Amino acid sequence: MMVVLLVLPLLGTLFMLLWPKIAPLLALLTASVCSLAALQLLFLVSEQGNQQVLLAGWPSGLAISLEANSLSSLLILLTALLQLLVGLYAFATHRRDKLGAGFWPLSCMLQLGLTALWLSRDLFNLYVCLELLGIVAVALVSLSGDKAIKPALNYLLLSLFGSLCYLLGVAILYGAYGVLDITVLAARWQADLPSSIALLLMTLGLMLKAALWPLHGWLPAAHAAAPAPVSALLSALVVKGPLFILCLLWLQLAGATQVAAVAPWFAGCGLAALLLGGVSALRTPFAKNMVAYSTVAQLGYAMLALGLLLRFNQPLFAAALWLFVLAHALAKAACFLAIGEITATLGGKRINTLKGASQTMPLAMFAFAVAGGSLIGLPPSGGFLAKWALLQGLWLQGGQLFWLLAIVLATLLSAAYVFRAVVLAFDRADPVAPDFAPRILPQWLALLPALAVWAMALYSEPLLQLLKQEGL
Amino acid sequence: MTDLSSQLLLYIGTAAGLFGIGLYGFIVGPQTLRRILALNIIGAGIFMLMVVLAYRGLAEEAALTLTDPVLHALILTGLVVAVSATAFALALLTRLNQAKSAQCKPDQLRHGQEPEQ
Amino acid sequence: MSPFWQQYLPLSIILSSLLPGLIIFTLKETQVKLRISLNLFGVGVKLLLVLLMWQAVKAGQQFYFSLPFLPGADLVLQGDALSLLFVVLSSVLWLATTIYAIGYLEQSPLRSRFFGYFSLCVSATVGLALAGNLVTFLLFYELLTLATFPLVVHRGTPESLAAGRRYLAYTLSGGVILMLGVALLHSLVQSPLFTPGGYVAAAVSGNEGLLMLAFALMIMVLGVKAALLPLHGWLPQAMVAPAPVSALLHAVAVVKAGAFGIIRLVYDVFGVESMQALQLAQPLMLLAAATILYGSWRALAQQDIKRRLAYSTISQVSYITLGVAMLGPLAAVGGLVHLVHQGVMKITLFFCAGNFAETLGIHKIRELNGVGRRMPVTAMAFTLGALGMIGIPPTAGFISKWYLGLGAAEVGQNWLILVFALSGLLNAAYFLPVVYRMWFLPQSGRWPAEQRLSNRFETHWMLLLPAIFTAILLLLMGLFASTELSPLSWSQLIVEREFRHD
Amino acid sequence: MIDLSNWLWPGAGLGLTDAFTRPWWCFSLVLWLLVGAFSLLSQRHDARAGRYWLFFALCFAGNMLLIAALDAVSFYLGFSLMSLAAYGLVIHNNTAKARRAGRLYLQLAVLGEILLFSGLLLRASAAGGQYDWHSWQAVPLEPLSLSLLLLGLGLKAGFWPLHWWLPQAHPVAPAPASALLSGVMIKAGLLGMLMFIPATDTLMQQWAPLLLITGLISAFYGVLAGLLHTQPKVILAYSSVSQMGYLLMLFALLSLTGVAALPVLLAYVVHHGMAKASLFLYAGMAGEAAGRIWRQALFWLAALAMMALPLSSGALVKTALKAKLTAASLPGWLSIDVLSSLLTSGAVLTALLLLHLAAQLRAVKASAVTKASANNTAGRWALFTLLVGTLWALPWFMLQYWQLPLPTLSQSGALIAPVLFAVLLRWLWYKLGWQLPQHYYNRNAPALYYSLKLKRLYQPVSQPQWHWPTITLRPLERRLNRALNRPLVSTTALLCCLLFVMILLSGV
Repeated sequence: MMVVLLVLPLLGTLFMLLWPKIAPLLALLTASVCSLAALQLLFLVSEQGNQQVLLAGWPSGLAISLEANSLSSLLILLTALLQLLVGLYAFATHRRDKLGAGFWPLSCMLQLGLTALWLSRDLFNLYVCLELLGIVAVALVSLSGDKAIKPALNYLLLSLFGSLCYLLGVAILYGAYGVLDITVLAARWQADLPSSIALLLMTLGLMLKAALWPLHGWLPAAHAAAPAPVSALLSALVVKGPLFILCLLWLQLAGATQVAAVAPWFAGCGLAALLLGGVSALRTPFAKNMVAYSTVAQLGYAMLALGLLLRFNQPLFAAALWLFVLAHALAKAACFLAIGEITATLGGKRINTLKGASQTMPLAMFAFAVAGGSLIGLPPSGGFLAKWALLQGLWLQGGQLFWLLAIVLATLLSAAYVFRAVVLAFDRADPVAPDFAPRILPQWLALLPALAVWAMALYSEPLLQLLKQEGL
Repeated sequence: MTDLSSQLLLYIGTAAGLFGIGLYGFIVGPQTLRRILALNIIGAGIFMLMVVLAYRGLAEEAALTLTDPVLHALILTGLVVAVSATAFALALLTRLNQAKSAQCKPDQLRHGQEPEQ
Repeated sequence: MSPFWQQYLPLSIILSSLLPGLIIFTLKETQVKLRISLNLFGVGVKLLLVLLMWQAVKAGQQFYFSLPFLPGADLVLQGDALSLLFVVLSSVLWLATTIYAIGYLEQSPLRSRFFGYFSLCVSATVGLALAGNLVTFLLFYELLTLATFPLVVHRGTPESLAAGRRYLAYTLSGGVILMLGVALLHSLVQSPLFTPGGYVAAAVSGNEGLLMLAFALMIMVLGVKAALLPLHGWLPQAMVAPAPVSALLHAVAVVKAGAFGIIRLVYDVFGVESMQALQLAQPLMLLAAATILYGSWRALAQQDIKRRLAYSTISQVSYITLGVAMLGPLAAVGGLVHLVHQGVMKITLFFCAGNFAETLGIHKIRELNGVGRRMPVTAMAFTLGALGMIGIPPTAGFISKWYLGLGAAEVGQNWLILVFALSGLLNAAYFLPVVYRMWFLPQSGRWPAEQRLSNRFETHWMLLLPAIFTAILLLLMGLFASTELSPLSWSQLIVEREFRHD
Repeated sequence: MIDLSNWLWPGAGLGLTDAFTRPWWCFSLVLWLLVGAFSLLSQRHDARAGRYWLFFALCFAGNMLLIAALDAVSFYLGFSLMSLAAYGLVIHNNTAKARRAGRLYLQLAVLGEILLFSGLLLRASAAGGQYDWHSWQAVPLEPLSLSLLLLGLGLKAGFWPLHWWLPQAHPVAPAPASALLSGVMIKAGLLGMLMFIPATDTLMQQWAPLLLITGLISAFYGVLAGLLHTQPKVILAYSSVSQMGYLLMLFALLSLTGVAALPVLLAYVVHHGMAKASLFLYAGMAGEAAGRIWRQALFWLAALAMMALPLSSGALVKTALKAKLTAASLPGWLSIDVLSSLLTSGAVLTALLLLHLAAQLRAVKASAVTKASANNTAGRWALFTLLVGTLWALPWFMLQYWQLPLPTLSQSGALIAPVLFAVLLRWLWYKLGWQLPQHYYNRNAPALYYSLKLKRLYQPVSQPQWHWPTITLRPLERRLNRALNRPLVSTTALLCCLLFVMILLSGV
């Protein structure tokens, strides 16, 4: 199953390159088949426990090993579904938005990279996946034409730099332990200086790639410059990849002293991301930048949850972390698609373009608002679940009033930037007239993930259980 | 960690030096091309380190003469990745310059004085 | 009644307004008849279901419906006597407001959206009423915020947008803090069903500080919606919304949701004993008393009719809080019955204010001179509402004030009677001059913007009818307070059940 | 008795089960009907007749309800209905003066109601949730509830020092309305006291002497203030203040004599109601009485009854009052002798006030203009005659039903003497041309001034309000943005290195 999931996008890409005419069809087909496969994998994992595959029959240690637990199968499913959705959106709008033909194979490659990343448990494989992901992402960003090159280039440089940092860390670790498989490495782990340095280097590289505060500078420009479907993919999925590796490293490898030393840093960075990202999102005059800054802010939650998890070792925080990831992926996809659709139709990049959007494009605006609700953490959305888990954890830990207040403040900030847009949309005095008749299908496609993230809440209990015991 | 021979130490030092130079170049910039090159230097440093470690990696279990094939494989993969990334970066840079020249700023181009971001 | 019915009745009560609301969203502006009939159909079904439930609850049955949600806190809808009080209030007033809104918004744009959100708003209110535990309550609380926001900014003018921003700033901050509080309480005692007598009693010893913190957090939030003193700022500004919205906001949906939440929190979460043990009632009482006086005082200087009514709401809703905070059965009766009475009275006043604005273009109090001759029925309804607010018999307001006063004397807080007296004076001071203007002063000049909405009546019959209906209702509730149908008897039933647990 | 507690508000009940509510009800009904009939004629040409009748009917209903009320809430309902509707009667003429007076009236009425409400609440609570006022009789009073009740009801009853609205409101209302206000409605305050303040209560017995003194002061104050006015209806209003003072004394005596004074009180109420109503009606028609001896004679009949001429109802009640006073168990510091001599001088003053009134009424004639038809006029005078006739038939009822003592000859002499003395005084005054300086007369009551002040207080144009301070962070933000945003790659990479060093140093 896992192999299928990897091979299918690869084949898809190949065929797309061969027959560019039917590329969209192939992309959709690949994504839908992958979705089904991912679903099956999820069932398989939930029934039979973790699955492991060693590629090409090599023994463990040499072979590229793939391992699927319930979290990674969930993430794979999410990836595939979002690919499908975004593919549909791109298909619906590709004529209008002049999306280059390169989008289809690249998005397929993206899926490949992500799926491989969720499945890998080997430091170097992860490096390759990361690098693949980074390059594909940059290529996708550069699709939207000349104005995107500069941000794309910045993204690429920093991404490469991050990869190299990571690679250096891998090299040092390998030098010290001679193994790359994380589980084996964890068993031999000694919390000495070289491993600390290596860990730190990898961490920083990953933080750079995941745009975690304060290394987030490239993200807003890049995500804002990309075409709407690309931004959706980038924000929803790509930044989660490095985050996933980061969690792997710190939850499985790091020793107690290392964890204790780094936890406050993570939590602090998360908090700063939440607050400063929120403020930036609130103040930026451009619509897509707002959503991009919101990504920076929301990643802060994950970071905060990770920091708290490392600090207190409370399974609720693990659940919160992954719930944030899942909910944010869905919500952000919806946000970007909705905002992209609105700005395309109403013709403008500024947030003021949204004026009167509640009349001209009610569905898209509704999608944005609903997704925004999840970003804020309004019940009964996925964001609420995550926040609930976080709050529960903090209250159960006791005496964490500072963090609680900070979370409240961050939530308020997110509410402020979401509703800044929503309130503008209700402006009836001075609405922006659409350039052409709004189309319904893309708006519905934007609404789907938003509804999905609210529906997540109804499956909260199994989700929470699953993610709590997972904790990587 | 067993004792390190001075030779290995020299290699590691060189690798670190390369890394440092690359890092310095990357940070200071300001031209993109210089940054791309700096990244390549960093990469070279890391690969060098890996080559050295391939000798050292199995130091505890086997003789120094045996090298670790896994690391070599890794280096190869890394090189491929690095090369393709560099190529891609250069391609992007070219496109950027084309876009800029289309916007008729030939003077700046000639001197390579592109302001950051 | 089969158990199946019992299980799904609460859900279907919510759905009876939610589904029409969702369908209405998709309708075109021109499909007026379909929209109206859908709306009225929803209202009718809801009233019918509520009636069914009312009879069953009176007979002592319990309704329970749950969906799995958070661990330890399912989504629970529960129909007990207290929730039914609020459900009946909101359904009946929804009927009135729907008719009013149809008349009010005739010929205005974006009606489908308006009625869609309107129905959502009522669904959220009813959901709030039926919520069986704190988490469910939190959920509907937030939904209510979201559903009312588009109504507040419906006009889409800069003022209404500013009001909407302010409203959101208050209520969303509140929502977040409520979440914090609920999470805290959940971490201490989980979130079981609301039970008469509360469920925190077992956890009181050892957790005093945290429980007090939880209470303070939640009261702070509910206080935003119930417009308790430092948190009332959004309410006067939110009156820029169309009249039916203000009516709904002030009488049923938002403000009452806060008050209802306070009732739930005090009686069914903390319970009287824990409240006493933690000494939480006294500060709440002081706060409510201060709000009563402050709201009335501020109302004096307002020259805009709806603004004055808004400040009056601030004052009046705190009667409910005060009644609850006194922790005595009689005071509880007063508070509960005021929940209904204030709703009916305030909605009457807002209907009338809307009528004046819509028919004659009157927004300021000084423009009301002699309006009693031009629109006698509306002016009469307004007068009745105003008298009720002052607490003059035989209107409904008197009954609630009487019970509140008795309650105050019962728990030995005689100074509260002074508060009531003072507030009564202030109420008279800001309502009677209005009444005086309407009836005793001659018309001065032309009306600001007169429209002939009807040939036979003083204004459109759809605007007139709800006002008459609620005005009569408030008289009947005051006059026939002892009958079985009256809110008073129902409140006594609730209090009996709430205070009987021990 | 009608039990409505399952229908209307809790505890609701109506009925005339008491020794004093029944005659009270009958007397009020008679007076209302008579005056109602009178106003049918007098308001015939009124442009605002509809309004008049609306408020008239509401007042009527309220008054009857409050008398028949068996529970506090019903009483309060009737009381507030009557009080508020009477506002419509007060400002009926719609002049600026009427509106001013109406404002004062309404302010005090609302205040009174709220006080009464609080008092009733406390009583109801003390009685353990019983609203039936009969069951309150055994519940001991507290100082707070007693003073609330006294103030709330006293504001309606209008004795000194709670009399402010009377001299303002009575003159401006139409004559029949003033007649009812003074004749019946202000008695509602007294009725409330009878109902809700048990006479035998210990606290009340302690306070009774104080009330007695208050009543006495009120009796004197009313007359003296009335003498300083020249408008007939103002004089009558002050006379009411004075007479309410006597009634208050009687109420106090009720406690001091152990309810033995109740018949006297009732008789006094009826007597004063009839007499004052007649005088007010006459004051409204004074212009038409010019030159008609019998019309003036009717006035004198009513006035003489007020002056307590022997054989009149006034004589009966005054005598009985004095008798009760002597029989009362007064505290040591109240000397009976002083009191009875004060009563006598009070009688002189009352007579003097009525003579003053007569003189002022004579002055009205010239200015009065009447437009009514002959039939109307005749009808009104017939009704007036009937009223005065009833007034003079009262002594028989009093003797019959309440067994008031018939004044002895010496008592009759004691009754006539003050009247004669007053006539003499008045005549001397008139002859000698004593006159106070002009500005002593018809002074504006300070009450109106305070009423205006109060209005300004509760209808402010603006209020102090606290605003959030506005902070502009925009320049700071701009500077920050400029500093942070470029150059991106260098900054990020540098931050990366910095973070590395810092985390490493923090002890990983």
